[in-house]
Amino acid sequence: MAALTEEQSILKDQASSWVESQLPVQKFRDFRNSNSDGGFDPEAWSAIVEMGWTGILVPENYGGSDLGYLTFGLILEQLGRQLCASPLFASAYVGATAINLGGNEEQKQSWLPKIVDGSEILTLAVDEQSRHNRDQVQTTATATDQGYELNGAKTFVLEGMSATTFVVAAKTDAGDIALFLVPADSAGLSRQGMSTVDSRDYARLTLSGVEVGQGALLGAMQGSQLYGRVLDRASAGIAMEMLGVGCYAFEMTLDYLKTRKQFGKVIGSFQALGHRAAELYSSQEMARSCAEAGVTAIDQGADDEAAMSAISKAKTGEFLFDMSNQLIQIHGGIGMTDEFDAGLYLKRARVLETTYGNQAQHRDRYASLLGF
Amino acid sequence: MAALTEEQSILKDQASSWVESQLPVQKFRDFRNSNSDGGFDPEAWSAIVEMGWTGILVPENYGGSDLGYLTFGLILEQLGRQLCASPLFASAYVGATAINLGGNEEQKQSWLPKIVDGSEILTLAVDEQSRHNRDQVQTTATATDQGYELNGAKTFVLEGMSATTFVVAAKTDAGDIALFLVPADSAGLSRQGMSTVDSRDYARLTLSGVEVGQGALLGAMQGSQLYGRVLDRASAGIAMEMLGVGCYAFEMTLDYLKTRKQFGKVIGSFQALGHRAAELYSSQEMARSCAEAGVTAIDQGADDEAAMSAISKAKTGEFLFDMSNQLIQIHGGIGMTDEFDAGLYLKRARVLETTYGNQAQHRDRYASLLGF
Amino acid sequence: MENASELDVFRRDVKAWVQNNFPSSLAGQDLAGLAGGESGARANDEVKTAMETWRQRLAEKGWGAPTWPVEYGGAGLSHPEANVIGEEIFQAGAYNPIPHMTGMGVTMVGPTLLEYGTDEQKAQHLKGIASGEIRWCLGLSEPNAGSDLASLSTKAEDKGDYFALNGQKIWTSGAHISQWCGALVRTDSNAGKRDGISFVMLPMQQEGVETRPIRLISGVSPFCETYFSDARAEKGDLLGNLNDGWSVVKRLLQHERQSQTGGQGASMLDSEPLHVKAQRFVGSDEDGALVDKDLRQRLVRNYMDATAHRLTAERITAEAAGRVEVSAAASILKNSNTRVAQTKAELALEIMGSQGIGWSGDDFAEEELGIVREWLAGKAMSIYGGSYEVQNNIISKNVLGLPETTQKG
Amino acid sequence: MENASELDVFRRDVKAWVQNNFPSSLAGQDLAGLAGGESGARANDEVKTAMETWRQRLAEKGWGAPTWPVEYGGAGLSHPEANVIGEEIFQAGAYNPIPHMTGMGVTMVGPTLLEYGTDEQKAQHLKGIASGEIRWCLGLSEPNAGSDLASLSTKAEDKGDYFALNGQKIWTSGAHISQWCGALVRTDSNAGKRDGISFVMLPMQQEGVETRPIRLISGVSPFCETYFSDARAEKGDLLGNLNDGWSVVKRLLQHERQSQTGGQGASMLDSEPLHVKAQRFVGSDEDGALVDKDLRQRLVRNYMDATAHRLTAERITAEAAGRVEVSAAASILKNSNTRVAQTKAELALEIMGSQGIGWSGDDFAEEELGIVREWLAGKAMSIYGGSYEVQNNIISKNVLGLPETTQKG
Repeated sequence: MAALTEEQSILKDQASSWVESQLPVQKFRDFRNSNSDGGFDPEAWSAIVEMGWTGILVPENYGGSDLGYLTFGLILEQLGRQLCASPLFASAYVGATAINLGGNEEQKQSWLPKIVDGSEILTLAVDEQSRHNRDQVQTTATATDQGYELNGAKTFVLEGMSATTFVVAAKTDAGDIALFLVPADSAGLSRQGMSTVDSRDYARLTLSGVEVGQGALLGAMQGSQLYGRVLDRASAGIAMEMLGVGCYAFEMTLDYLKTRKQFGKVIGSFQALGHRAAELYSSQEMARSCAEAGVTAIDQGADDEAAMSAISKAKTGEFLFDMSNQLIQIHGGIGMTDEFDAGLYLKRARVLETTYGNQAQHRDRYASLLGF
Repeated sequence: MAALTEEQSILKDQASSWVESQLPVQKFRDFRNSNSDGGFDPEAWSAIVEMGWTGILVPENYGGSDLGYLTFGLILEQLGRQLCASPLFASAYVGATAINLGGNEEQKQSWLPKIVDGSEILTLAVDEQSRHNRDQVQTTATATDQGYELNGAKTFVLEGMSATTFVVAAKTDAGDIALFLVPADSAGLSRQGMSTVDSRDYARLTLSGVEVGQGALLGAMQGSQLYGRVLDRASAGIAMEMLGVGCYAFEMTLDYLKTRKQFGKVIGSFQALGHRAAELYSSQEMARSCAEAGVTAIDQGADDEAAMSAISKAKTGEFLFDMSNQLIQIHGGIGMTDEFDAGLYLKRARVLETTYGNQAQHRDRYASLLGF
Repeated sequence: MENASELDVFRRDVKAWVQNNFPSSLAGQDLAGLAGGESGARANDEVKTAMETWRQRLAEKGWGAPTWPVEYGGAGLSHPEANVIGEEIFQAGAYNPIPHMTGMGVTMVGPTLLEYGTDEQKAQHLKGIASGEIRWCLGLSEPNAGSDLASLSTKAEDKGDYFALNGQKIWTSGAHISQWCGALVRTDSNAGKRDGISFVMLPMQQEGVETRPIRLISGVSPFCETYFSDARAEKGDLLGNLNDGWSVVKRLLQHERQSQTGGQGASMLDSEPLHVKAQRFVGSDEDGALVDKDLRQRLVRNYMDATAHRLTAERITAEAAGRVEVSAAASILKNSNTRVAQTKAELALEIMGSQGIGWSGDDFAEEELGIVREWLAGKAMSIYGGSYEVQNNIISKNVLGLPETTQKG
Repeated sequence: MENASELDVFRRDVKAWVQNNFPSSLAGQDLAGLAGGESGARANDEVKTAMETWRQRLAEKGWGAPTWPVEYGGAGLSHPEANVIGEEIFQAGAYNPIPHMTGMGVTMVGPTLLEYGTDEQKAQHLKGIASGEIRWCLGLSEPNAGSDLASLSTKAEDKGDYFALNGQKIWTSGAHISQWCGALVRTDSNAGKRDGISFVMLPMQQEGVETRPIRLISGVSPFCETYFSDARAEKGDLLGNLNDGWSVVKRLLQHERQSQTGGQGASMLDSEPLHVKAQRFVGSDEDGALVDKDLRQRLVRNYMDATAHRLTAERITAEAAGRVEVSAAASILKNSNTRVAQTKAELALEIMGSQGIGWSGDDFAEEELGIVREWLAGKAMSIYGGSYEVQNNIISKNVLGLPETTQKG
């Protein structure tokens, strides 16, 4: 595993200082308090577009910078640290991945530049039941003269109320799962926001007799293979955000251990807490290695991209689960109050855990990939 | 869950003082050093017979005291504390259980008094592969004119070199698993001792064309039902021995925490170790409740006897696993030396863990019993 | 132990009484919620009336605090008998609201009053608690004190026939809806940290007391910041001796631990066993085993831990032969109860997937939302009433006899 | 980082050299065992000769200690280059016996000598280590000291041109087969606990030194009790300044941690991946998943932990850009390596069932017995070289900057 390149380090530092100065967690809190229906701050989104982060996975001839998944992951990590809400991940990471892998030249030309300039917000619509299960797709795409007719329902669609175009997983007449680009304003498509603990934007979709053209099918790669690879890459991306959430939780906790006094001493001098901090730190370092390896494997076109994605999601999940619980536990009573930020991190942690498969599902997947 | 009766408490105390004074772990060590092939001290066995422990599960009209499984368990716990080697469990617990449940009047009359007076040593011969699996019985018992002919092989037979009679699980012509009493000196039966980490008596058996009479079949209860219930009760008994091993390991550790000094303080004053001791103690108390509940459920004829047996083996297993590792860890270098007793407890712990199914297998069994 | 057959007779009587007296209109209601402050206030009148009837009937039997003497509103029963009452009420799908309605009254204040109170104090306070009419809060913790209770700085100045209290308390459970408060105050600033402390009782409805509810991560506000500005506590309301409040509060906290060792409380999490919930959300294979084996394995561990906890609580009760003694085992049980409950809540969330992250709205079943809130609220179990770490300190020192560390975390 | 393409060329050359020079008769042998003391002595002559040839060839290249200067027997290579050598030797199924043959020489004594030694000392000692000819032991721990090294009481008395050592050391690894010893001794009894300590080197083959092997739970005796009775250490063999031995040993222990952060060692456990072993012993269902799902789940966790450990070690090496710096991360890596290895051994035992509890005899395959012994020996990983708890103290204090506790466990 390689260290970050100089370019990556610089970008990471820039993202870090921008997020901390422009979008500290207080911004998210203000946004949550003013707008409990989820969503994101349009000003922050404009700034993100302006900084070119939406183009990191887009080849240069479509207006992007093509800096790769690790670089994108470093940005997600920084945004995760302050719980920044934006459609960056859904659109410019997952959406762009789907188009890059599955789009033909025409589709790339028409979608990628719009992802980069933020005029289109894409998102994957995959889950149909409350538990993520990549094999469970009941939504159908029936071939018509003009293209396809989609019928079905989706739930837990990230940025579902803000998205302009859904990348819908549906079963074709041949029984294969394929991805279809479905504009949010299509006739027959309705959406409803979900109010979740992390106060972000999620939606349920209903597709009844939604007609799309031939160009809606992402057909440059075999459907279910494309679908699987998009999900693998999405999981690796989520892992980087989870890393950021967990690392900031660790820093808050470490800071508290160094400043909070009880029985006349800072509580970090109590050996039981000092050792717990040591274990959490170790777990954080392991999570970082796995998360960075997950996105690096994509950049390198590694054979074990799928397995590394499973490890990255499972191991950051393990760290973030423990860390978010200890964040509350070590802060004690103050950690239980809504006024303090710990709860925001805990809630976000559990939503990320369930997104695109939880730890258990990724462990199972990993064993299957290794053949046991 | 009830407390011990006065009678039980007295017996437990008596067993405790007898074991600590007559059979401290040093006796086992001496025996191991003089005789690496396993086995037990015949003098100790005579004393055990004399004290009537072999009759605890035997009804009074067959020469026993019929005090029940919890009482027997309390004795096993005491013997476990000092790693006492004897065929008490194999013969007077498992063997007597098989006869009590599966024997007809004639079989009870001929076997039970001999179990009580120690002239017969019974043991269950069940495993055929290295991992316990109650459904995997390949040994066959083919009906003949005179009785049955047994063919097959068994491994990891407790007290296998000392036993005078094996209670062999074999498949009948009807495909059912049944238990057969097979004298150790039967023609066609050969046995070979296994040298194990805990220096006890285990054997592999080979049965080729072993002829036994009609009276060899334990047929008072349907074969596979009998077989299952004997195994459940055997597991609950092992759990009580495991409890004893673990509790003594805890006491050794606690004593060390109170006496060993480092950095000018007894190491038990280091908070990280104090908290670990607290966790181990809690785990010990939970294990005790589960182990006692396992044998109590048998005495009470409870509906959930099988589930309680699974819990008792799994939870004492969990405690003993952690405790035996911490026994070494907390003792540090001295714990690694053969001269000190910690290694003996660690080794015994792992053998007990694998006997009649490990934690994982009992957890699986428990879930199946509950229907999920 | 009691004679089992006598207890069986008693159980039959209790069962019959509950069947005859529990108002049918309360069946299936969120009774724990109703007995609490917030959702109780939102209930409709019919339910409120039925709840009041049910409370009165229980109070008449003395079953709000069944082990207390009859003269103080209890029923003078043994602990095994009291357990039978609890079990039968639970079995019937009913709920005993009185402990909940009195805040800290039945579980902590009452038992401590019985031990430390004068005859006048007992006569004045206990009946109102046992009947569920008077709610009590406790002013113990202070900002920046946390687990280090003894570093408190709220002062009680001797004004002749009363004390004037000044200072701030925090985590005062239900202070905004309580009638009385038991407060730990400093009565001698020159004495050692634990020496100059006293325990006083005072009415909450007075000018010198102000409460500010604290909003928690679960969205509710069961606790307050409580401010005393020349708040008045009568001299006669001093519990225990002057400057001996530390021993009173130690006992109080033992009762608290005892009350948190797990019991039968109606909760969203209990309404459907986890494995049934998992069968519903996750599905089973042809052998009837949950499809998600990793989850199944952790579910079994939680079930076994829950059984181990229950068996241990029963064993310790049986071994103590029903004596009132607050066992050293309380710390073990509090921690195991916490671990089991918090893990259970996490497992429930995991099982529900994206239905387990709902905050509000029709997209989520009421039960799903309730479990999420309970999961969040349950994080406090390892913090309040002596944190997980404090319990481990107690076990290490008091139970195992390991030397005191200079560091208590 | 080095230029990757240069490193690729280097790798190709190393690969070719190993192929041409590793004696084919050593393929498949227990090379780690052969390089060690006990089983090495039992090997047959042919194997011994081949091993000696292989050692000489490596020593000629300077690859026993590839990063040391050429003048001291090394090859003057960078750390990435040294890693390439290690990886290629491992890939070829070969084994570099030199570090093992020198006891503590290559991993600990050499690096410390390079830093603290005088030119004379370096010239005298390093070549013998780099070539694998001189085995070193370290006399650090003492009975009743354990993790508290500084409480040592072995004395070194100044006799003019030499020191006379008296006292007892324990856990002296390979003392009975070593030529030299580095010993921590008290040279000023009146100074503070850590102040009056010095580090001296002395030959083991002398009258005043006696060693008694300690039998371990795994049945082997790699450690000794070492007794000094007027043992002689020359003044010129003092490493570092007089009474400044504590800083020498601190550095020595950093090198030790570094050497225990996990690497490629041939072991019984590595010869068959755990999941393959599990397929063999436990069996798979029709989907190819292990029948025992509880085991499968824990196997996956161990695999993931092993990968996380490896990736972290690589990342830290890459981030340090190959600099010699002994990273603070060593403590994390030592603990994670320990956890992964000990869990792996427990899993192997569990998988083998009753074949995983063998001690000797034909009833068990050699590999099965080897794994059991390795499981037992591996319990020491969390004790020696700074216990698991000591590493956590170091992380807590040195890495995280938490205040020192008065209690180090």
